[in-house]
Amino acid sequence: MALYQDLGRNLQKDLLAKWYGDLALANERKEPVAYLFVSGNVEELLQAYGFHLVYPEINALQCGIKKAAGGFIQKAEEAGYSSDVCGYVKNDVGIALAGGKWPLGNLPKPDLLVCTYAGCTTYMKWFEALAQHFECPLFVLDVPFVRDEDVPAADIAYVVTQLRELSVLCQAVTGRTLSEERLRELVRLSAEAEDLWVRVLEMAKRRPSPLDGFFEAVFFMAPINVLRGTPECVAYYEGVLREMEERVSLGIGPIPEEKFRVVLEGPPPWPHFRAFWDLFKRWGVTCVASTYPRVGGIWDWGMRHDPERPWESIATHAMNGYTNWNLARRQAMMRRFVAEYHADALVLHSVKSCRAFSMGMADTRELFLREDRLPALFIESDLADPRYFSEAQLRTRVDAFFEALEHRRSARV
Amino acid sequence: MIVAGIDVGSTATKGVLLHADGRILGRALVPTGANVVRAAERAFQEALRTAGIEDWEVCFIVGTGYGRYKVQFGHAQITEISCHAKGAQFLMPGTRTVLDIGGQDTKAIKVGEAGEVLDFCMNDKCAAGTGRFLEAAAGVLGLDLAEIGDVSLRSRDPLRVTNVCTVFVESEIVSHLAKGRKVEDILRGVHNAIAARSLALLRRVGYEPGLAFTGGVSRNRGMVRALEERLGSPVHASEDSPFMGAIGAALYARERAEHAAAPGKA
Amino acid sequence: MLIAEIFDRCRALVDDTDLSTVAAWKAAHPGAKAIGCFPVYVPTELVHAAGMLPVGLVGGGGHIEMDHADSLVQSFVCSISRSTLELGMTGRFRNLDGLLFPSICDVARNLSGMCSRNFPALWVDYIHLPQNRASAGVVDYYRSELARVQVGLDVLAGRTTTFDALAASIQAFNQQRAVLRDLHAFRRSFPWLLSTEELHLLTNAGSVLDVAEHTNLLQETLNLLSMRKGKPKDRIRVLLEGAFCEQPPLELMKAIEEAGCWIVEDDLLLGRRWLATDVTLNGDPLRALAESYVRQDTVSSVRHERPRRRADSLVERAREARVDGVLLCSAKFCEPALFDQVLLRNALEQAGIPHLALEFEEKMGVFETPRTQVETFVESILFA
Amino acid sequence: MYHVAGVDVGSGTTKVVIMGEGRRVLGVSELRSGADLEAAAVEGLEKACRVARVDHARIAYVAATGYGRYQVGFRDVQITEITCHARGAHYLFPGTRCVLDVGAQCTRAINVDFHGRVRKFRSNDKCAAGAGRFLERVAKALEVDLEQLGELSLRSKEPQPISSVCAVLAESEVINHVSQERKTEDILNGVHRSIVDRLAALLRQVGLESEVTLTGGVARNIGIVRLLEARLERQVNVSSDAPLAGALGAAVLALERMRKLGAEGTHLYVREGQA
Ligand SMILES: Nc1ncnc2c1ncn2[C@@H]1O[C@H](COP(=O)(O)OP(=O)(O)O)[C@@H](O)[C@H]1O
Ligand SMILES: Nc1ncnc2c1ncn2[C@@H]1O[C@H](COP(=O)(O)OP(=O)(O)O)[C@@H](O)[C@H]1O
Ligand code: SF4
Ligand code: SF4
Ligand code: SF4
Repeated sequence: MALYQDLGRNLQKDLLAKWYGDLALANERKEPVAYLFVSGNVEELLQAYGFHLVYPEINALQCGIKKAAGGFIQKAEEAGYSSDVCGYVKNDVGIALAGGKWPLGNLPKPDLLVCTYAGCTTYMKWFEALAQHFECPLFVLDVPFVRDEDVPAADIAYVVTQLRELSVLCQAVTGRTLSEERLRELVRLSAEAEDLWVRVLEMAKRRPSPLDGFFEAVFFMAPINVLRGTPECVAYYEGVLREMEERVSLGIGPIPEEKFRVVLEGPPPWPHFRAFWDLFKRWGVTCVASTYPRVGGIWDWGMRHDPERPWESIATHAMNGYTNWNLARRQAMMRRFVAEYHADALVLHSVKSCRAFSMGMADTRELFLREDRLPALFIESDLADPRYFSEAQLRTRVDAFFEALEHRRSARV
Repeated sequence: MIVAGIDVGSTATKGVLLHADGRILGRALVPTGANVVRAAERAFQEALRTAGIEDWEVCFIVGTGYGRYKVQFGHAQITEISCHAKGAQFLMPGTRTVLDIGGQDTKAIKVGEAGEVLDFCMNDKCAAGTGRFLEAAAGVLGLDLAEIGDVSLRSRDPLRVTNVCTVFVESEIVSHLAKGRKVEDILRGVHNAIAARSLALLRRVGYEPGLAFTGGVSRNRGMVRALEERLGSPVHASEDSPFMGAIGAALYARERAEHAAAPGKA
Repeated sequence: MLIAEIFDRCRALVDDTDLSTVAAWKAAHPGAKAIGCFPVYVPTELVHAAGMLPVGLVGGGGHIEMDHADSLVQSFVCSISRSTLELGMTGRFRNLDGLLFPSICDVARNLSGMCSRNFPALWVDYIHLPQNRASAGVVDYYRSELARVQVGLDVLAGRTTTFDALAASIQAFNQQRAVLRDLHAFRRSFPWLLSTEELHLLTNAGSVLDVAEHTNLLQETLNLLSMRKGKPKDRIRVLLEGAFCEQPPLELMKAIEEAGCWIVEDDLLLGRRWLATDVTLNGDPLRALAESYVRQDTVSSVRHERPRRRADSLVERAREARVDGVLLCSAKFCEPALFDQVLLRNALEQAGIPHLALEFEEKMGVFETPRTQVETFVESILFA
Repeated sequence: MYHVAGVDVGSGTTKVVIMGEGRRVLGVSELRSGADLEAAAVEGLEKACRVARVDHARIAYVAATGYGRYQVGFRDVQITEITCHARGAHYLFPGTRCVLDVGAQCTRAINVDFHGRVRKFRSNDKCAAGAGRFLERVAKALEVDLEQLGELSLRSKEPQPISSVCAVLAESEVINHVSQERKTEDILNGVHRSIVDRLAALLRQVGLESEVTLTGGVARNIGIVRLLEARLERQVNVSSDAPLAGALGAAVLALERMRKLGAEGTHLYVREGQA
């Protein structure tokens, strides 16, 4: 009997709904609100000060799924934003211009903006725009770029110094003082959730895979990115893990019959998520691993929050998001995925909005094709702007790619 | 045994009838127009007529092209990418790379010895530098699509055309005309610009000499020359090139039909 | 030298995408190396101190055919990233030994990675320019970053850079910055004696010349300029903002001036005059450099700043230069500049300064559209 | 008594307006520009003179505008089409504060002051420009007359969205809708909506103020007019002379120039070489 079926999907929705519900009331209750980014976020520190957290990226993503992005983007373009800049930003600015009214009710105004420069430089521009709009303090946490395995001690020290400074600012904004004890507890819970999350992701190493490491993982990743440090988050991943184990025992997977296993690089086109997934489902494709669920943080190879070193581990985490890694390390990561998750091909989804992801993708494609002899499919659309999605064009590309893979496979047999 | 391939493109719909022994019995090309379903039927009927064959004689039909799912009388659908590769390797053995320039997209395909697709790339979401671009250019210059290629070959001093956006090419051309540039030089510039874009795609799949040029634009001799100059190696285009998608589809139809007829297989 | 000869020489230097000037320099300095530096700001002092030639990478300037790079860079990315790759892929970096990229945007960041992979013979590094200038740790951090780069350069050069050598290099660049400041001041006062096109050629020649030689060339020009004759024309004074990284074609600058403007203030090739004041030396030159970067005043779209300050600074510069209007002129697809357009436009609006937004590409060939826009802009100011 | 001419040499059509001292329009002409822009301007002027029953030689001042303004050899001054459209719209509707000029290739939003002078403008030099040309193509693809496009689009009950920003790809979306047997009017409505979205965005960028006037050839398309009105929640001025706005504006500016020269005592009534 299936006890846990769809727990991962449904519980995640409930958690987010509750979280958004709390947010809507934050201003009224005069509780402090901070906006921050997903990539390498420092939510443990902010939670320790009792901030409600708003993630504009997640808001943009939700608008995308709910097919509300177009209107907000249009609004921002009417305010002068170029059609060539990141759609996430425009979506979010559009919401701000609409006074915070959006499909999920009302967004509270921020008391503090915390920008981690790690995800992309666009982050900086984004929060500068919001700081102007909301006239509230903006803290830019300058996160050095990660080039090698070993992050220089000076880099970590610099981030820790800034975190301490941020802490002072939080104190000023909230009028509360920090309890190191509480911070350690938050960090401990984060680490626990991180362990479980990695176990969930690694379930996809099985053949057939019980989960889709992209199309499902991008939903399952929500709590680890936005609710880390809470007992609910830990409980959630325990549940998901059980669901996956149950799927294995019942022989269920994300698709009826797994024919191809791929690694996917790039973000999903949120406004056309279903249609996009269907293009692959029709061919029996499971994405066994993908880079997008690692934008928040990369835990696959041991990086954890650490209650023994709360500040240093928060700092290390801040640097450890996918888009803050250099290209060579990212490519190495995809290589590892291909090997460890037994993938047949690499799919690269280039999106117009996000140069942080897309610039260099053609190079990655070439690397895999020429050096690794791994088939690689290159497709383009956008993660936020519904106007850049052409189903007919994408379908031709996806179909042709798997036709060829199928052909090659049957020729080999 | 006779099979058929129908290639429903964004601009033109092509139909080809193929005999089991590999002979092409009939071909047809009709504008796709607004009614895609009807275009597919018309291309099929027209091909039957040129071959003098009745429709019941055709045992397997494969639809391809962007309107492949609209070939309602077809038995299977295969993308035009697979079909162009298949057709090119069949008619021009030794082909390593295929360049298909159609009405609104351009594809570079790397092909294996059996006509299988090893890798491919298409122009991005932007329609710049496709057949439609040439149509627009011909339109502003008041020339026929069929003659612009030849006119471009007369150029001594080709222009540098920088904007390959189909929407803007018109104003760019008008401004060059206004500056007194020769029509052939402008056209040559336009052809060179498309050749450059195509080359970028070819490089993505890893270009090797042995290029089969297919799709409607392969009729354009100016384009063939511009590509040859840019690549520094010969480009193969023939009468059949514009029909390559349909030919490939027919070849797939033949495979399927033989497969189905083979003893011991359902 | 006649002034016309100087401009011809500069033009030849700027058009030389094969970097033969660099080859000549290397021939004259056996064993010495050359490092390509991507705009906007790279601490060229470090390169110079290591006995190397810092070479400014300013894209292809519209002169080169795009043959390879289009296959690696999508159409929604700025041209300079594409042309930089093209230069490398067509062997034009053969006279370079390394590349340095500043952390200015996501494109530059990933471009550095693409260059590492595609040009394995080159040493490639990406410098993290700190964005939190308010932090107490920022100078220490940036000093450590500079030291890291210095070590990389030293390994490449096979020698150790002394503090004295670095101090001397800093002096040399201080002098260059001073003349550049003088030239800009001159143009601001007498735009009819020094066009923006000419000023750009002069500045850009520094991309391939040794700093001392360039400084001399600029100084000589400055002396000659005062003897130049010309008559002011009835044109409006404008400030051009947004072209700090990819450079607009010279023809565009010309078209803008011909359409009835004097560009009297700009952020073209901003990286060359990034440090607005001289670097003050005392003791540790690495720290001095780090401190100048953190403390000096360049306001730019690729550097975090309180948004209000960036907007105010533009308005202030516009007022100081007594301009009639501002051209927000950014490279197509350049996100840092495009995002700032909104901010700057609103500020100019509030300040009542007329403004016009333009986009350019390295490789544009037809200037009708921008010209019409600028003409209208001029008409709207002159006939107001 | 003297007359002036405004000559608007567009990429598609050339328009000429002859105006008398009292800002009265005496004659107009409209013809295809073709490849030789100078010839089109000459022919247009002759035609307009004939209509106005004015002798060539009596034209005291010529202001040329439009894309081919530098090709008009007999001009006294060239002024950009943006300045002229603003002035022309103001001539037609003195209360106007916003002008939207939608031609074949170019779309521009202009914010004008009380006197019809340009305060701010934006033109779309981006992809998918050419609203007019795009409509022509769609008309052809759907086998509908250009003149009927607007009318038909207004009958739609179920608009079909067109999402692509590229005119070429939008066209294939149109075809796609057709193949799914969507009604022509619904597709057309979608097409018009996508254009109107862009127009509205452009207008908002220059500051949407009370009275909006639509000029350029696309003003003839009633579908665009109505949808724009709905989108902006206000009435939009449209005149049957809207496509002439550029030439009208040029003529008005020519008159102003004459008046100024007259005041300065410069005698210009007889043009050089024609005395
Ligand atoms: N006679 C011709 N001479 C040169 N080019 C032609 C000719 N006929 C068609 N073309 C070109 O072929 C293109 C259509 O190619 P095709 O492969 O049929 O497109 P699709 O498959 O997308 O319908 C047209 O856009 C046009 O540029
Ligand atoms: N009778 C008409 N009904 C609807 N639209 C029309 C009509 N005549 C012209 N148009 C539209 O006007 C456009 C031409 O506008 P115009 O202002 O003359 O262009 P330009 O000045 O750029 O040459 C055409 O592309 C067409 O879409
Ligand atoms: S550029 Fe990419 S990483 Fe940055 S905000 Fe936009 S979508 Fe996110
Ligand atoms: S032009 Fe802009 S986007 Fe391109 S590299 Fe420079 S700063 Fe980055
Ligand atoms: S309008 Fe031009 S540039 Fe834009 S997507 Fe279409 S073809 Fe490309």
